[in-house]
Amino acid sequence: MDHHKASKVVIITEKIIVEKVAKLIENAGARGYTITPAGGKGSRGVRSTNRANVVDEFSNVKIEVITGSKDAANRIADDVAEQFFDHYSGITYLEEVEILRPDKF
Amino acid sequence: MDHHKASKVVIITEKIIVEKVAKLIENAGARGYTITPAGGKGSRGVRSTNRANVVDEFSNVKIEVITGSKDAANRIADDVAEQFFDHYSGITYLEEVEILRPDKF
Amino acid sequence: MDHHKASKVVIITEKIIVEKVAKLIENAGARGYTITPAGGKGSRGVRSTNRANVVDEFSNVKIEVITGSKDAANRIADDVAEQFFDHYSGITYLEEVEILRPDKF
Amino acid sequence: MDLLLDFFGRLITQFQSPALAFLIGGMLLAACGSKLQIPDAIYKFCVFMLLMRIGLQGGLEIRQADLGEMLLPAVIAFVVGCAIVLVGRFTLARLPGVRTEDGIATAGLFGAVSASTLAAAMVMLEEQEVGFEAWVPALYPFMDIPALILAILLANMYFARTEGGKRARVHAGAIILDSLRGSALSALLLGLLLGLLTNTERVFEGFYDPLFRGFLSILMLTMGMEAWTRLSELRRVAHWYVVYGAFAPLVHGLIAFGLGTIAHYMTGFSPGGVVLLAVMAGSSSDISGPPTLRAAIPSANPSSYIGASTSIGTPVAIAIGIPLYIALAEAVFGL
Amino acid sequence: MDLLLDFFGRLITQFQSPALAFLIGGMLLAACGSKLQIPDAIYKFCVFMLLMRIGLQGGLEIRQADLGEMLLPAVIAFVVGCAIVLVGRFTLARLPGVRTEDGIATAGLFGAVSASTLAAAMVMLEEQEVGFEAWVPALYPFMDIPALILAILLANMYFARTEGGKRARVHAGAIILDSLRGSALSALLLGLLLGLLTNTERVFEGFYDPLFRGFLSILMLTMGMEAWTRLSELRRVAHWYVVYGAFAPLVHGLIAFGLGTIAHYMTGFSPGGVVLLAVMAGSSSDISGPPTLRAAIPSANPSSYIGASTSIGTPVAIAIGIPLYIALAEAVFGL
Amino acid sequence: MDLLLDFFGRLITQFQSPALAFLIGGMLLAACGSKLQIPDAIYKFCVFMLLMRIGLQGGLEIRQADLGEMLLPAVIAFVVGCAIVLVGRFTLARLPGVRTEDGIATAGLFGAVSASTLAAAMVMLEEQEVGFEAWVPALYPFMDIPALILAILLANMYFARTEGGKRARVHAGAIILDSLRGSALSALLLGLLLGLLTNTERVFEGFYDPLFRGFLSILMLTMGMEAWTRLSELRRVAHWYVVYGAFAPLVHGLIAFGLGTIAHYMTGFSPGGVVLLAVMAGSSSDISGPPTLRAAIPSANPSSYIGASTSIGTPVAIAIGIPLYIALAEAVFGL
Ligand SMILES: Nc1ncnc2c1ncn2[C@@H]1O[C@H](COP(=O)(O)O)[C@@H](O)[C@H]1O
Ligand SMILES: Nc1ncnc2c1ncn2[C@@H]1O[C@H](COP(=O)(O)O)[C@@H](O)[C@H]1O
Ligand SMILES: Nc1ncnc2c1ncn2[C@@H]1O[C@H](COP(=O)(O)O)[C@@H](O)[C@H]1O
Ligand code: NA
Ligand code: NA
Ligand code: NA
Repeated sequence: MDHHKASKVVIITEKIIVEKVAKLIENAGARGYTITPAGGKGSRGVRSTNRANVVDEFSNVKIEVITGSKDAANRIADDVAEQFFDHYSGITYLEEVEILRPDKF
Repeated sequence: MDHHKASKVVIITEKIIVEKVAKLIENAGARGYTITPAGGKGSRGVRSTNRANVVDEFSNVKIEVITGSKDAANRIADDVAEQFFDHYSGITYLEEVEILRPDKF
Repeated sequence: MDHHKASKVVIITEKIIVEKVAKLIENAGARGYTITPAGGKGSRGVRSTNRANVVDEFSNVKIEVITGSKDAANRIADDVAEQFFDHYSGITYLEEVEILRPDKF
Repeated sequence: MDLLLDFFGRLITQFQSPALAFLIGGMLLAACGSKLQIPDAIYKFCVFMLLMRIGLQGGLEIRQADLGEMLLPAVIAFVVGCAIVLVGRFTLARLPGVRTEDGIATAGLFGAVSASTLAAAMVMLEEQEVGFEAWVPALYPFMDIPALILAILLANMYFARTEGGKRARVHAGAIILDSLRGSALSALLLGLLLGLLTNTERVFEGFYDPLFRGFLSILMLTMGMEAWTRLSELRRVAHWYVVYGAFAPLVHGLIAFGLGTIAHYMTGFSPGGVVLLAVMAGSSSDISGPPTLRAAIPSANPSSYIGASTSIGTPVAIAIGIPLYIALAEAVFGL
Repeated sequence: MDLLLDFFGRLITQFQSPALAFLIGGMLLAACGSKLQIPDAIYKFCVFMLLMRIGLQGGLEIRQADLGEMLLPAVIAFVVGCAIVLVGRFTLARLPGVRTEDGIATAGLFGAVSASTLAAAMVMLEEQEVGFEAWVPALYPFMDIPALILAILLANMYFARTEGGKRARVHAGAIILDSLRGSALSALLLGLLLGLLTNTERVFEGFYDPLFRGFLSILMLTMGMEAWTRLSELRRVAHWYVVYGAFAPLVHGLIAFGLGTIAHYMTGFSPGGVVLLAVMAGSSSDISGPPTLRAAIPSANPSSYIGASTSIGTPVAIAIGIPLYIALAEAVFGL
Repeated sequence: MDLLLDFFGRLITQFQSPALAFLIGGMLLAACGSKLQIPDAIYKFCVFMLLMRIGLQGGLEIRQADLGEMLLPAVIAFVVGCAIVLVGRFTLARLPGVRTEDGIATAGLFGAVSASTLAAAMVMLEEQEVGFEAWVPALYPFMDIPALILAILLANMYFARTEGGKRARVHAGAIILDSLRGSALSALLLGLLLGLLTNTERVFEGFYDPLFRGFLSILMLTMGMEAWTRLSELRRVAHWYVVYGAFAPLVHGLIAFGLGTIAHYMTGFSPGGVVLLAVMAGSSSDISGPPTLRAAIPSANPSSYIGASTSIGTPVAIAIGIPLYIALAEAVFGL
């Protein structure tokens, strides 16, 4: 099969805003996303994944979006950072990937 | 240490076929793989990771394979897509990585 | 927003040494890291993520570190491999990523 | 007329049973958008508790049972399981808009048995103090496994015909093994074995039995939430699945009730046993059936069969089927 | 003098209550660096069990209750919830070093109600055989929801003034719905409904009720561990949060106790009811409050309000507040 | 001869105990390839319930106990723990094909104590109505911690000699703290403390005690599945581990039984206490031992010591050891 360049946006942020971020991603035209549970440490302290969090909503998720359009990828990364990262902790970055079926992304 | 180029194949698909995919990966000659729980949304609807799924087998996993051979990586991606993605939901993509111990992969 | 090159170090290893690895990462000057639960298979056998492990401490984690300094990234990868991978199972690799806010990493 | 009134009176009392109440409560919660979630580990634990309890009880009581009596009901269970699949194959699977393999998989799922539905029926019978033979829950695999195998066989026959190619062999042995190894059947069978062979009375009486009702209520709640949540999947498939999901459980249940009644008059099969046989027939598999079918008929669309079963079939089988058969039994056998 | 001695005597007996013991035990474990962890699924299950039990009991008993009596206490609950937020807005939120929005969010959390604290108080009243009206737990939302809404409203008024911009509208309806859909309130309300309308006595008496104390003990342990673990977050915020966390619960509780006592003399509100009203006022929301505030006042720093509540407010509300109100009730109403 | 027959009669009765039955059932399930899984959260919860129950019971009963009596058995526990490690060091660790550090780690694990095995033995003694002193479970750390420390010490002495380098200091204090902080010991000790100091009778009698057997049965099932699943790891290590895993538990248990019997005649140590001492000696640590050893002797191969313990040692210690010591006690002390 032929392989094609595409972009991956990764967003690591608080679980509590996952639905809002998902909406933002869909509005940017991406066709899908993948969510993984995550914990970690950043400028705002340690978060854990499987301790009994009395306030469990605050643990992290990692959201990955593959998209064929570098523009859409940039827009998602920029928008997420602008809209959410003043008040919620989180980071975002981009990677280059190779995909098989360009029509799918 | 010296660093060497290698390929990473990522497969995001349904948990139910994880053993078959693992076998395919091993047959392609890869020396290992890593599995992470995942949920997500694609062309075939939303899947969740930690709701009480009465049919839990259908949640997703993310499988990553590092291999020193670009050929093996391509073959894994192609074969998985061909053999499984007609009937099971899933995506696959490739990335370039740098490894330390080329003999290990 | 402007985008900048940065490095991502990925470490997949046993959960039992996660705290030591985290300390090593912080000492290398990285500003944060993200941890994901993982299972997998490598040269030392299969590990599972959510079986009732009587010895659960031995399941895997995937640790990702984004850092603006390629040097720090190399150092983390080398040090982890040297200090831990004789006695604990694990792999490490590097990727290139693009970040938005270089001051954060 | 009087009989009918009496029947409806009994039917209505059944509706206040806690098992139904929690099932409907779960649907209500999901419908209102509640964020309450039962963790997956707890759901799995509830299923384990129920199956272990059913198994242990069967095992403990089977010691005194005359297993010869089990023969006719086991044959009926087998026949009903196969009949359900065949009927589905030649009705549902032939309807316009229904892909044949989807229809066959759906029929297979409705032929197979739900352990949770069975547990709910056992609690309701105990509440009404309607007895049944100790070995009745052990009829489960006699209906469940043949239904799944037959569905997979029919799907392969269909593929062989349409694709003209060589017919893929169905490994019945492999499917039987796979079913027995599934978490539902293996917990049930282990319970039977332990109850039969070891001194498990105290742990049964002090733990599995008293906690049974409670865990069932949580399980019903979860199933109710799941039923509502998955309703949306049905929107993407043909309307016939909704019709099938609504009527098939009751038709299947009544067929089994009829055959069970014959066994009652022939060999003294208990009224409670007849009800449980009908419940098994009316139920559709929720734990091990779906993955088995998914693996064996990968081209069938899971949204169709899981939607029809989880969102329509199971609520109907529990909320209408169980009360119906109990009320019928009371009317027919004069309990 | 004698009265005072008597009062302290009673107070000290309360401290040996298992709920407190497990709470303090949890803090001790965390303080000693123990690696013991209660899995999240078990924590969620404990919360579910408690709320379902409280709801079911309320529902079962409310059948015979005279709901007219509920009016005055409900009004008091509403007034107290709002008063707590207003007081916090004009004291804590104006202190030097306290960001106004953080102070408002903290006041909102302390005005809202903790189901776990309520459950602990119910167990302790039962141990002392102090009765209360069946509908008292149903006062929960009358205090909880207004407090959260008022805090969000005040925060938006503050932003409108300072940022000069147009005032963001507060969608009270959306917040009410969001609260009712939260896992805590929806489990409680479902329990109430099921208890009221269906035959859930047996599952209540055989499962939810007997296991209540046990699951509460595990919940208290978890909350104790959490309280200690989060203490470190307080280091990063103003000291005033520690002061507020230590005193506000008791002040709030005593205000509610006072108003409840008036209701006692006016309409015969039970002493146990007065205690529970005080406990609700003194508690701060631990399950649904934090995410609601986080979503509605995103600029408020969660370390401040969650730290103040989880690490200081809740331990004080449980370990000092509950024994205090019970001892007070014994002294005042001569139990 | 008669005595021997009598002894085997008693031994056989023990085998029907539910704890053993579930252990063997778990192995059977895994051997048959069953897909049944006990979620990790449930496994952790079972462990917590058992340890809390053992601790609370000890704490509640210790109030009346004469702790002076505990001295001799505690010394024996200490001596046995160290002796097991020393014997392992100079037998197993010297065998051909066994890496010295692997052998030492294995000896350390077998010297340490398994709380689950202890719990199983307590249930079986209660079934037989064999009494023991309330403080017996508190002997656990007196055997467990010295064994782990000594093993780590011996490993470091070995490294110092072979690598010629400077001897790494063993921080005994750090290891003791680490052991006490482990989830097993800290739950046990917290339970002891709560039982001793607070009014936990009701929650003990209404929750932890009655559910004890049930959760133990689930724990045994899980351990059985784990034992079978890990058998494959043993294939990669020397056969000597299988031999050690099969015989060491019984040898260790019998040594402790002997010393316990001496204490019985000297200070009246109860027969049940002697059995539990033997069980502790025969057991190998499953919860906190492995991570402690892994961290402190990182070059030791975990497949060897965990394989030997989980797959062979623990099943032998439970399924053969416990019945053996009870039957022995009945024969020796004429129960
Ligand atoms: N340098 C980094 N590398 C990898 N992950 C990071 C890094 N910095 C932050 N994170 C992740 O992003 C989350 C939020 O970061 P922050 O907003 O800085 O608290 C953290 O909990 C980590 O999971
Ligand atoms: N564009 C995308 N970016 C990231 N993950 C995706 C994307 N599309 C699909 N996925 C993941 O792949 C799974 C299967 O996709 P699908 O087969 O399209 O339903 C989804 O559940 C997602 O986890
Ligand atoms: N080639 C590979 N690709 C991806 N992950 C790997 C690979 N090899 C090893 N791993 C991961 O690293 C862990 C430790 O590997 P090992 O030390 O080889 O046993 C495994 O459990 C896998 O999760
Ligand atoms: Na059926
Ligand atoms: Na309050
Ligand atoms: Na031992």
